[in-house]
Amino acid sequence: MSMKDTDKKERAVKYKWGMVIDLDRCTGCGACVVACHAENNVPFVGKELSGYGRAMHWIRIERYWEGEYPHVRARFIPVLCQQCNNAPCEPVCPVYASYHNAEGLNAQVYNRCVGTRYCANNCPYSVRVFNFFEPSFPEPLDQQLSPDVTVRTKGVMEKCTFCIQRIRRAKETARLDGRAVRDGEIQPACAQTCPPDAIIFGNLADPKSRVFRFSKSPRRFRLIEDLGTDPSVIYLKGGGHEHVR
Amino acid sequence: MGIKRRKFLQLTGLTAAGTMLSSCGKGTEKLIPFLIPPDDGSIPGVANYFASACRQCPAGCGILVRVAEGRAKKIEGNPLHPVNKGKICARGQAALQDLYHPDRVRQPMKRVGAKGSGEFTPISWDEGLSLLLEQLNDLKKQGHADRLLFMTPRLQGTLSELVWSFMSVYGSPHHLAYEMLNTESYEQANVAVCGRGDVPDYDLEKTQYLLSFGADFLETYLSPVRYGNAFGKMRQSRPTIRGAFTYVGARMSMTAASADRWLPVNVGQEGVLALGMARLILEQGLYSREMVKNVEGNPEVWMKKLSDYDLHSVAERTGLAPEEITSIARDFATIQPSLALVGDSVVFQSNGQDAVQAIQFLNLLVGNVGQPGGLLFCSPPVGQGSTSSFANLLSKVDALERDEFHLALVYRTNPVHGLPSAIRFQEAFKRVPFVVSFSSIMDDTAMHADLILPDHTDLESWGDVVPWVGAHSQVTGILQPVVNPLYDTRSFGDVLLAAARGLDGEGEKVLPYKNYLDMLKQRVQRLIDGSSDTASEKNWVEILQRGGLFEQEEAVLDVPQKKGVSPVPVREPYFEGNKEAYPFHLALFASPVIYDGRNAHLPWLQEMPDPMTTAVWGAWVEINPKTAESLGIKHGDLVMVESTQGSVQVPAVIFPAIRPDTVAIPMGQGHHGMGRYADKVGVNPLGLLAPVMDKEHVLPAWGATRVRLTRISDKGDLTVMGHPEGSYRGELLEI
Amino acid sequence: MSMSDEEDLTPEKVEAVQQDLTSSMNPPTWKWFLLSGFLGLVVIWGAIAWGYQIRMGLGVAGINLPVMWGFYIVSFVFWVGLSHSGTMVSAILRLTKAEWRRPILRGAEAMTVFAIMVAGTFPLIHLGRPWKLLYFLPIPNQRGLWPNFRSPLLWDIMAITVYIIGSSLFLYLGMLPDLAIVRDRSSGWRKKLYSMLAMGWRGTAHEWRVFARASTLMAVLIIPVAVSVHSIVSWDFAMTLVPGWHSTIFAPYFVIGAIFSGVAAVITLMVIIRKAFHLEAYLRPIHFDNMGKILLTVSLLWSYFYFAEILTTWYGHKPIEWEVFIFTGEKYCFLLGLMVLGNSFITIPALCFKRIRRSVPAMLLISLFVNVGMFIERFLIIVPILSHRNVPFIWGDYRPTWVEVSIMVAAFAGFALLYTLFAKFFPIVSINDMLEGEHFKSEARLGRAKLKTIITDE
Amino acid sequence: MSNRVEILGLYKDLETAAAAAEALVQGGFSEKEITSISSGPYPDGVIVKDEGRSFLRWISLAGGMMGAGFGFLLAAGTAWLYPLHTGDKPIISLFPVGIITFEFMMLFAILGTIGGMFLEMGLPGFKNKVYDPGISQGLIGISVSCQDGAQQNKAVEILQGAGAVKIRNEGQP
Repeated sequence: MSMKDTDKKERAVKYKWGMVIDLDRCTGCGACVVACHAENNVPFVGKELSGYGRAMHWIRIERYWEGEYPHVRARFIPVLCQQCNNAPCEPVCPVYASYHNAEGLNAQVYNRCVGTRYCANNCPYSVRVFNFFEPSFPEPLDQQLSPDVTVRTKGVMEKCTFCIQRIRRAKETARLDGRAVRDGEIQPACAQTCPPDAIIFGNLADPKSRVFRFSKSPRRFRLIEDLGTDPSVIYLKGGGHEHVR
Repeated sequence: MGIKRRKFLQLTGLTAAGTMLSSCGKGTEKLIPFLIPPDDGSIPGVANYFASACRQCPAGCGILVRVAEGRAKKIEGNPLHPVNKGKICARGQAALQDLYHPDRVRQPMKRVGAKGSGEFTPISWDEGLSLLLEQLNDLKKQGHADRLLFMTPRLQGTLSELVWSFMSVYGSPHHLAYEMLNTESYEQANVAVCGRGDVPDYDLEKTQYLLSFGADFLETYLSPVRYGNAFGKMRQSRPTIRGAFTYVGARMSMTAASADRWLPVNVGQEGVLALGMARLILEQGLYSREMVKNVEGNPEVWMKKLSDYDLHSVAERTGLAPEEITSIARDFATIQPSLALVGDSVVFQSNGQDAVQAIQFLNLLVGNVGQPGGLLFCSPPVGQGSTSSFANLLSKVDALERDEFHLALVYRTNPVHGLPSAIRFQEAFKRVPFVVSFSSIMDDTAMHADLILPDHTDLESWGDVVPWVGAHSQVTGILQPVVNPLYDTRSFGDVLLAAARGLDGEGEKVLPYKNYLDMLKQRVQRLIDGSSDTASEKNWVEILQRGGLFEQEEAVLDVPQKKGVSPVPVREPYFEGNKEAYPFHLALFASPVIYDGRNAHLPWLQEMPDPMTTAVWGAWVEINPKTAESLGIKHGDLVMVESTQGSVQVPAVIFPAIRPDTVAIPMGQGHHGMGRYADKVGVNPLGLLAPVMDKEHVLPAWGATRVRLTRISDKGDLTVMGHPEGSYRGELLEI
Repeated sequence: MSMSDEEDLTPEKVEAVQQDLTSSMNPPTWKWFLLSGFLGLVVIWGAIAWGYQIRMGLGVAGINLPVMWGFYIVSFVFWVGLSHSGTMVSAILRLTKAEWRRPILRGAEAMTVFAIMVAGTFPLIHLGRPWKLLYFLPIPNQRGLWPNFRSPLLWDIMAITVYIIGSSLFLYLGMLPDLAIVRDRSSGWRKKLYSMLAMGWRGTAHEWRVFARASTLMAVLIIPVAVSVHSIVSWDFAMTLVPGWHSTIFAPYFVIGAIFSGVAAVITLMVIIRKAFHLEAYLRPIHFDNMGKILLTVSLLWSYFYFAEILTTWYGHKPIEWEVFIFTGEKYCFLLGLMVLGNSFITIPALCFKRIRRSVPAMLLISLFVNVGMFIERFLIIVPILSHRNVPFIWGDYRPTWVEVSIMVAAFAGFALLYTLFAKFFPIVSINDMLEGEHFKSEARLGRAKLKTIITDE
Repeated sequence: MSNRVEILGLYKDLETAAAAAEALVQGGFSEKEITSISSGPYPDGVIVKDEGRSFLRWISLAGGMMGAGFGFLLAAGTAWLYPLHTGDKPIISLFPVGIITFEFMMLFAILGTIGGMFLEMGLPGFKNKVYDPGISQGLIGISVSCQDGAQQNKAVEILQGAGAVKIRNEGQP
């Protein structure tokens, strides 16, 4: 197959990346948080800054308490960039640092970002984090930094990318093989590490994909759905007392 | 994970992986066009995956390490590994920072300042080794070979063999493989009930009703990744079945948070609850008749033995409502397969043995032992070293106090931080004239050493790992160096082999290996075919590419062999400190993030919020809101926690899911040393623990201390990621 | 000398008026140097603080997740607000031919220009990477990208640029004949400077007529610009989905708020100018009285808008909006109280009394109170609302740092310095406007009384 | 026009200045040739009459239209040239384009007004036109444009006759 044909074929494939997070499986263990740090060169900031809203986690596990002792419950919900289709963060950026790419991703172009932090204010999920200082990776911790991902400089907004470097890699491989990306071929770091397999990633435009099937679960809901942001992250409701037989 | 990981088996042949990767050098300040590829075959921008094994905790998961340009970039689970199936936990992910920690011991060091001052001077390996040999040989010459104490964690595979051989060659019986979260108690109890002295595997995946008595299997208990994965499947992988999960324990752990139902039982009364349930099951005839036949039991005799455990008194002792007890008893017996787990908060009580036996009896009663979805005792893993007993530890402390040890070698364990001071270990340990540490980081124990001969970190070493559980037969993960050693460190195995060679005596004969790798290869070959040859190069490369030997048999469902089992009454637990002066139980728990403190030096983990409290970078004490209110304590206040043994000052976390008569502190923080990210972060609560024991069985009761709380100030220096009030306002998100 | 003397406008009298009105331009005394030196030092300190922030990163300011905007944006909105009334009041008064406007105009217009300049620096200061400022500008470039005109921030930049240009021209336009006067009264380099600025103005009848036409036209044009500027500033907030910001009332509410704080600031400045340059004869109680009436009106309007805004939140009781509301009330109770007192409960009753409106100290007090209240209002719109956004888990807190406070104080100093310098170089009260008033003044006999009359064009 | 000169007479007050203007008209000078120079404005006709037509508003309007066009092209055109999706907003969004169009319309209208004003005034003019600093001090000047020679003398005569404090010729320092 000639290169041109493969290109055409590749372009014919529609991708719309999405994620399903099954809260009934999620145990709140935090493996995704560290995996994301490692994969995306997310810096750590230390105690003082963490305590003042400057932690850089791209994914965080929110823990909500319900009820009172002894009828108390803790609920975990991993919150990462919801990759909204109607992303409120995008149009407010004056320099197009935040825009929507053709595969439904909410792209953030670090080197265009001037740091108005407008996007962070307009993100209803507050998942955008800002480099308040130059990130520090004391030697030789810097040797761990992934060459596939930029290290962001101070004054720049950043957030979850759905591990776009992995998407790119898989698409390149697929293109060389003259095929579409297979279902399950791409796994963001969080989904890959998740011990209870609570995170499913895939192509929502493909009705045969796992993520598509799970996204139609009756347990589905999306975060603050009434805002109309149309997120690409779909949660499946977790259980509770009511589920015990 | 249904798909095959793309080309991770393209793991290039790596016979000498360690020697291949040479691009770690410094001084790449100029951009040099890439014309001639480097000899090692690494291509910039193209990463290689190397299979290895994780040693961050005893679970022994398999990992894949992504290496680009000679540097380790990312750790992922090995999908072929039967224990973790391609998944890996936060601690496993963070092993990268163990490798690249800025405060590693970069070459051998000799103490120059006062003992414990942490002042060292770098020396060469020659000097370091000769210092070690001098000590060893002097002692031996004087005929005091038994004055050598070797401290390690529970060892596995080749290392276990090596240390055992070394000690026997040298002539000292004093190899202490003890760490605080020991499995000894489980093993003893299992012998009593099931006739098997190993740790069973739990078939969570297939179970339909899970009952955990303080077993935090999703965070620290045995094999969290394995059980985490199985838990996910238990909940949602079966089309019409969602496994139910009830947790019994005084504090809601992360695991308990995933339960459908949390029963805050009185501390130390879990065994009573189990027996009460057993009685109800017997009363209602819901027990497994087949199982009773198997163990030749007599339900009527059992009933009689359980006469004290009527619903009313059990409800009173456990502090639970009778309806709750009946409902879980009925569910446990009728929703099959069911499974009861028992964990550290139950075991480490003065009646822990009784409780474990009671709970295992409960499993037995409804037929959960040796059944799919139940407790599996399989053929014991080959190469799992043994652990020392608590009694052994105590006798070692006595010996230390009598100055019976002149030389101590410490490998991969940090007893100065990790043992409760009430057993007097720390004081006694300071009396050892010469301490050699093999730590790759300047941890609390290394600070007290006279000589440090730094080991490689896991990602630079050869080694083998035998998983604790879940290895139904011969599963051995192989560690291989994925990068060149960063510093002038040496593999502990090689150092010990060199030491053995340098001994005056037969060291050479017993340990005739060229090097540690040689020894490892021979062992692997032995595992494959029992021969004593070195593994052939081809086999070896295949094993390395896979990440180890995974010859998984179908789980052998051993039905318990022990006959004449009968329920044993649960003794009343004893607690140190009287109720008036010390009104609260102290529940210490292994941190889901840094376990017992061995991972505290990794900044990713320090910055990863504790799942329940969302606290980062420190320790805290969890207090029920009602209790806190009555003591005038607010979120973040500095609180003094006092026991009969000592006191610590620690910030308060108002924790709605803990019994009002209990407070909890995580283990693992409060290091002195261990690098910049752990040093003096948080407090170490082990100093609070009273030396309570189950005297009958000589087992520790770490959960038997009572404490009191005093508010000191509002400056607790607590950092939580979740807003204290916002954490109660989940309804705003409509989740 | 007093303007109320009922003589004809003789050269002597003109001379006297000019003397009075250019008194601020007399050679500086040591006091002036002391004042400007001090202000200059404060500005330099602010610049150092900013330099430190650029060097270290924005982390030296108190912003965080979720409060991504703090004192800088509060200051920005505050200064844009101040800049409002200058030009707007001046334009409206010109158009309505309010005779008492004459001594106020110049000061108000100058305030606009300097306040908007100060305001304009804040978005720059608040940027994470201010050295990438060029990315904002629609300049063809190798990046092949343009700024995003869908972003309210870009509307902001455009509107503020237009407003800076427009209000500067408006100020200059009004000053043109005065520049000719000072040209004729000065010598040396100053004469050259003023000659350049006066552009050869002579004062022919034709020039005066064109000038009058242009002034009216500019007044007409500048009002919509002013309204648009503050509307757009409000849309920076209202265009978001942030509960508490996303509100249709924001644009008019902000415009009124801006006029409110602006009018108060004009009053404050009137008091200061009057005292500093001994212009008691020109800025008389009548001026304070009239400004007081305007302030009263605007205060009533502001209170009305505030009430409408609160009422809808309270009645609608949408959980997250209500949460923000309650949080503000609890955590910022004191500030909230101060704001409501300053903006409504003290101002409105007090300004109903003519005696208070005519009392200079009382007006100073009230105007300061209003501006403190309006500063708090901006703070309360930005900080508490950002503190408690949709996701309760990351609710947070905001504590301004020394860097932010320094820069904020430096902004006040910078404004004062610019104003001081302006007054030193240019007539701070419009001479030609004053003289025009005199020219048009006449007296008429009505019965037994002699009444002042004003001749108008129509 | 090269041989036309301007002659300026300075008067102490409005009445004498007005009388001088009146005298000039009586003396045969047209209103067009006479103008007043003063430091303050006087309503038209008080001293002299200015009969020129003004195009100022039209210039402003033209500026505004140009600005609107420019603003529209900038906002809509660049968005169209570089179509990047943001949120659910169309590439060429009506409201933002409207706002930018409005701002530029106002800017150009303002610039047009100021520019137009100077154009109509004939400024900037730094050539030595007849002027006297005394005007700034309250004197009112009546200037008349006349031919060399006889007409010039006549003008001087009339101006002087009306009680001028001073007479100045064009070019006189």
